[in-house]
Amino acid sequence: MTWGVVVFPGANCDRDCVHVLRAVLGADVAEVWHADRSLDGIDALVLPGGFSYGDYLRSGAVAATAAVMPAVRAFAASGGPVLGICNGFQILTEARLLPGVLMRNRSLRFQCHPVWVRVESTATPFTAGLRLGDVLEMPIAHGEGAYLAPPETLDALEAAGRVVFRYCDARGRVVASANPNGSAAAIAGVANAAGTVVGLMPHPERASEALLGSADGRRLFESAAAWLAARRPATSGAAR
Amino acid sequence: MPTVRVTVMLKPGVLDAPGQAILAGLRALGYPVEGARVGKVVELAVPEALRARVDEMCERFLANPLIETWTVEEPEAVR
Amino acid sequence: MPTVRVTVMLKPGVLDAPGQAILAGLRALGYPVEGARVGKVVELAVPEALRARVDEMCERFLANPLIETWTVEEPEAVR
Amino acid sequence: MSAVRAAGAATRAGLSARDAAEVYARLGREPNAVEARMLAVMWSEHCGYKHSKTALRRLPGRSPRVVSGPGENAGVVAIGGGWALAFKMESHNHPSAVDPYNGAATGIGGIIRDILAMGARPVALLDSLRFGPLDEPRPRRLAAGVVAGIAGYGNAIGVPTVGGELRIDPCYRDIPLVNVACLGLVRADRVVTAAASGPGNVVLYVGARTGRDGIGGAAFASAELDETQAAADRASVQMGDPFAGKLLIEATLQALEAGGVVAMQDMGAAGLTCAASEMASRGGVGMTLDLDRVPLREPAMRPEEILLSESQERMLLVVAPAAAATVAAIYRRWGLTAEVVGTVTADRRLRVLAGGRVIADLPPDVLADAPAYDPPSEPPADLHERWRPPVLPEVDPTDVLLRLLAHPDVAGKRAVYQQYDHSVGIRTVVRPGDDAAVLRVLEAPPLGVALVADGNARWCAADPRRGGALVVLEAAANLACVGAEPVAVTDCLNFGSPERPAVYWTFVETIEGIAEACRALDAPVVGGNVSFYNEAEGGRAIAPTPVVGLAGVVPDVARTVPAGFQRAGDLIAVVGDGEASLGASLYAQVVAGRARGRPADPAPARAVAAIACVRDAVRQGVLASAHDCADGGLAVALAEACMAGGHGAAVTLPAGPTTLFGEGPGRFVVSISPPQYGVFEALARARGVPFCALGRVEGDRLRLTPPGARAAAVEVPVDALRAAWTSLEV
Ligand SMILES: Nc1ncnc2c1ncn2[C@@H]1O[C@H](COP(=O)(O)OP(=O)(O)O)[C@@H](O)[C@H]1O
Ligand SMILES: [Mg+2]
Repeated sequence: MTWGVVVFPGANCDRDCVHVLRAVLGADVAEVWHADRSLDGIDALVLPGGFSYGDYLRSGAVAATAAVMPAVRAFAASGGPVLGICNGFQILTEARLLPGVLMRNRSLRFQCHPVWVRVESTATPFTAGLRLGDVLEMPIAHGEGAYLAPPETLDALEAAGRVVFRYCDARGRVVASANPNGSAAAIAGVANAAGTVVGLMPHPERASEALLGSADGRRLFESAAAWLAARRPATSGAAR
Repeated sequence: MPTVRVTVMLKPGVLDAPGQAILAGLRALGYPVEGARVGKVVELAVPEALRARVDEMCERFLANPLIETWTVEEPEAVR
Repeated sequence: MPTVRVTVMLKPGVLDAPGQAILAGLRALGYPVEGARVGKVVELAVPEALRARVDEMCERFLANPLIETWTVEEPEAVR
Repeated sequence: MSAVRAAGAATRAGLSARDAAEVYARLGREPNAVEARMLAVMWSEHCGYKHSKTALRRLPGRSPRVVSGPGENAGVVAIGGGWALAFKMESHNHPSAVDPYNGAATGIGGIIRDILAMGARPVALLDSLRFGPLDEPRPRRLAAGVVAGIAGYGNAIGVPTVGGELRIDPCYRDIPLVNVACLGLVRADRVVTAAASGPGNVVLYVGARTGRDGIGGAAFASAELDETQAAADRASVQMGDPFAGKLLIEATLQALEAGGVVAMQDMGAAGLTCAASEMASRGGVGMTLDLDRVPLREPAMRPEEILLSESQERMLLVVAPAAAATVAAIYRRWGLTAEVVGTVTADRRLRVLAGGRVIADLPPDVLADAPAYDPPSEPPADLHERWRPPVLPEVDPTDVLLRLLAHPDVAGKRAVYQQYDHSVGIRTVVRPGDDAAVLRVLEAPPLGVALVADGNARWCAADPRRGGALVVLEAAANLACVGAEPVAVTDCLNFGSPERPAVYWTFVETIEGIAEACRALDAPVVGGNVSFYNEAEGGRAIAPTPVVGLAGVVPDVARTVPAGFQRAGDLIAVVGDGEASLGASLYAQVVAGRARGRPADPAPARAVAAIACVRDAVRQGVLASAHDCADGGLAVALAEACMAGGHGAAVTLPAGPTTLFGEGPGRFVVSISPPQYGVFEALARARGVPFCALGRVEGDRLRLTPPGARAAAVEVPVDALRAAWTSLEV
């Protein structure tokens, strides 16, 4: 299978994602330029973190207008797995591929430190290989990560099991002190209705090697690889 | 070229953390202000033909309708 | 309580990276806008007694006088 | 007659009468107005190092590892596996005093581009900060703005800020210090020079457009500012755009891959003038620049504005003509401008054209080589008075320990470094909060580099020579704790006016001290920066504040140890017997209100032996934890090891009046699992490094018992230590 990592100008985690997918997972990776209009040959897509286009208006707002985005939309519509990490999550909400918005952290500051999240749904490619209630340690690094959506949207997300990750403490308890940024219902990640498009604020690629303190994040990528392998014959990569 | 001014504010009810911080800051400096709300203003030089589409630009890009409202001011009102 | 609106804009000539980004975004969406400048707006609920000191608040806190200018609009003009 | 005339344009541009006469002597004519402006800026202290370049020659700059030393944009040192690190520190004190956010942000941008100019990918940042008391409004505002500016730029550009320091003293009330360092990685055989060469090669301007940024600052005499605009309307502050900075990194590294780039320099202070003249001067060539081709952000800029603008995110490249189109296309693909603005010439003249006319024509060497001054130097009159041992009141040691932990110089800096993205790049193996940061060299595993920044003005104010050496030794001790050997030193020397004999004497003494310690460590000083005139309006100067950055090599990143105690039952020892002094110590400052007395004798050879011993023990996996004794001495080091590991300790103190709180070089608190103790013992004995068993890791309290006593002199729950230590807010 081939992963695609979209390179938006100003993204700064694209190389990190490529390293993890290529060197740690041993997968094939294609860098997708923001001006490309095709995702032919890509089986799973990552929108990496960073500050796309400087993030000067609202985070992710300009990237959501990039030339590659129609292809991303089509890829998502056809059921291709898409993972938006941090700025990638912000881009997906701005592109309205995921519901809600990411607001300034409650602290009004950029925050960089490890957090724990609890797996709340396994109905996505990225969590299919995990268990409900699994606790993952990954770092956050963002200034605008407070997830917010209208109450009716939040209710609908909960009802449909589309909350994928929730901030928790090391033992998996969702307590106020474990919510780093003021996210509604401690939401750290959500999925689209099909479950194939997932966005989250913590950085799984920064927690994919034990040397860096945690390898929990790697399980998201491994899960998606296994999910794809199960979905289609091994000789995949066919154009969509 | 006419200039329009777009003002984008958070919807009432959405937590305005920057506004709260400004309020606290002003009070700390000894100004007993009662409330503060923060927004963005964007001044656009738009060709006449585009004038009618400014609202659409706000809806699609300059504001996030989920949490923000906007007002568009007429050229005459700016400067 | 009267509300005043403070608009803070970058001085002419100061690098306006946010304005450039907005311009690029609007053009990418197919709006041939010619220029964009971004600023901040702060709506303050100020007791009458404080009205005269809004300029001072801008100078000391709400704006960075090295790179920004500000205008204060009268209560009537707001909404 | 002619000398008087020469003083005209030159002095109007801001040159002193003495420099104006020197210009006349070197040119053999009076400079025109544009030339005079260019000279005035290039001969400013900031660009010209007039008062420091002679003294800086005393620093050792050589080692077999050095690929490129001082003189280039950053030092480059080989680290093995075919890779090299580029390393440099710079100050942005004055801009940060005026506009803390933008001053600090552009400091980060500037130091990153110095590293990029060597062809290296910037991979880590350090920040060393000094402010006045944080309970006062101005220092607080400055601190918050500076930290936000570093975060704002560093986080967005995607270079992690992995370490630094923050110290508070009233002497920085008006003048904060903002020193930032960057480290980059480059293939040892791909290092780029800033020496222009090859007449006929083109000069390519890349990056952001040129605006009026920085004009009105150092560059322009204010009287001549307002021809086009009211002065009040004009910003003299430089604004950074980390987005453009990020594009510049990626585009530049791609351009270097493409080939044909002969030389490169960033446009920082004095902008185009500085880049062009220094590149030409280094290469012994000339250059022709056509200002009409410079990409501008604003209309109607005057030639001297274009020449001296300090707009950010710009670089100047010398490129082989055949490669120019390819290189320019790479920058444009990244959304940046790229324009050919000139050519390299053989005749050693910098010729500037505007509107088809030559408006300046100077030898690049005259611009790039400002005169060196040898100012009067004299020790401060009260030097020996300062060295009288302090008279210290009797105090409760527990109480003092808690006060030391709460002192901003010691207190945990989480409130600061949590605002910095320190994990982007997936290289950060040891994060901020430990003794030194460790980054893996992804390109050559399991190799790593360790980084630390350190400074201590208390010691340097009391005895600059000792202080200079002690600062370097402390930084090296921090590296040893993560198993790193120092291979490159960079420094920022922050002082008052060098025109005062006592300041200049202190400056030179500090350099001697730094040099002595670097020689003992065999670590070359590969670059740095001098910041003079750190004085408030009334003429009160800051304490002499050298800050050093050390980069070290870690052969295997998996073999580092933390600073904190790891397991109950592990044995605790103090390694090294360097002199410890209460003179100029934090203890003296806290209990007596003033840090009197003389700091410890650095005795570098002895300290270096202890440092090497700990480093090797870490590398061999013998130690469970290692932490150096710095501010607050052994007591604070023990407390920090308890807090970091979440364990208590029962310790019997060695004899000696200064052991608990005295400060000195080359002392470490280590913990060792019992089976490894014999191995460590043998290792230390073989090296003749003294060590002393203190006790063991146990429980949840720190207990310190004086030698021979039954009762503990200090007994505090680790939670209470932590409560005192986590007090800092920024
Ligand atoms: N301004 C800062 N920016 C980033 N990290 C910092 C800063 N100040 C302190 N730190 C980090 O906090 C830790 C302790 O700093 P410090 O007390 O100065 O250490 P030491 O006494 O060992 O020199 C180090 O890891 C350091 O890198
Ligand atoms: Mg230390």
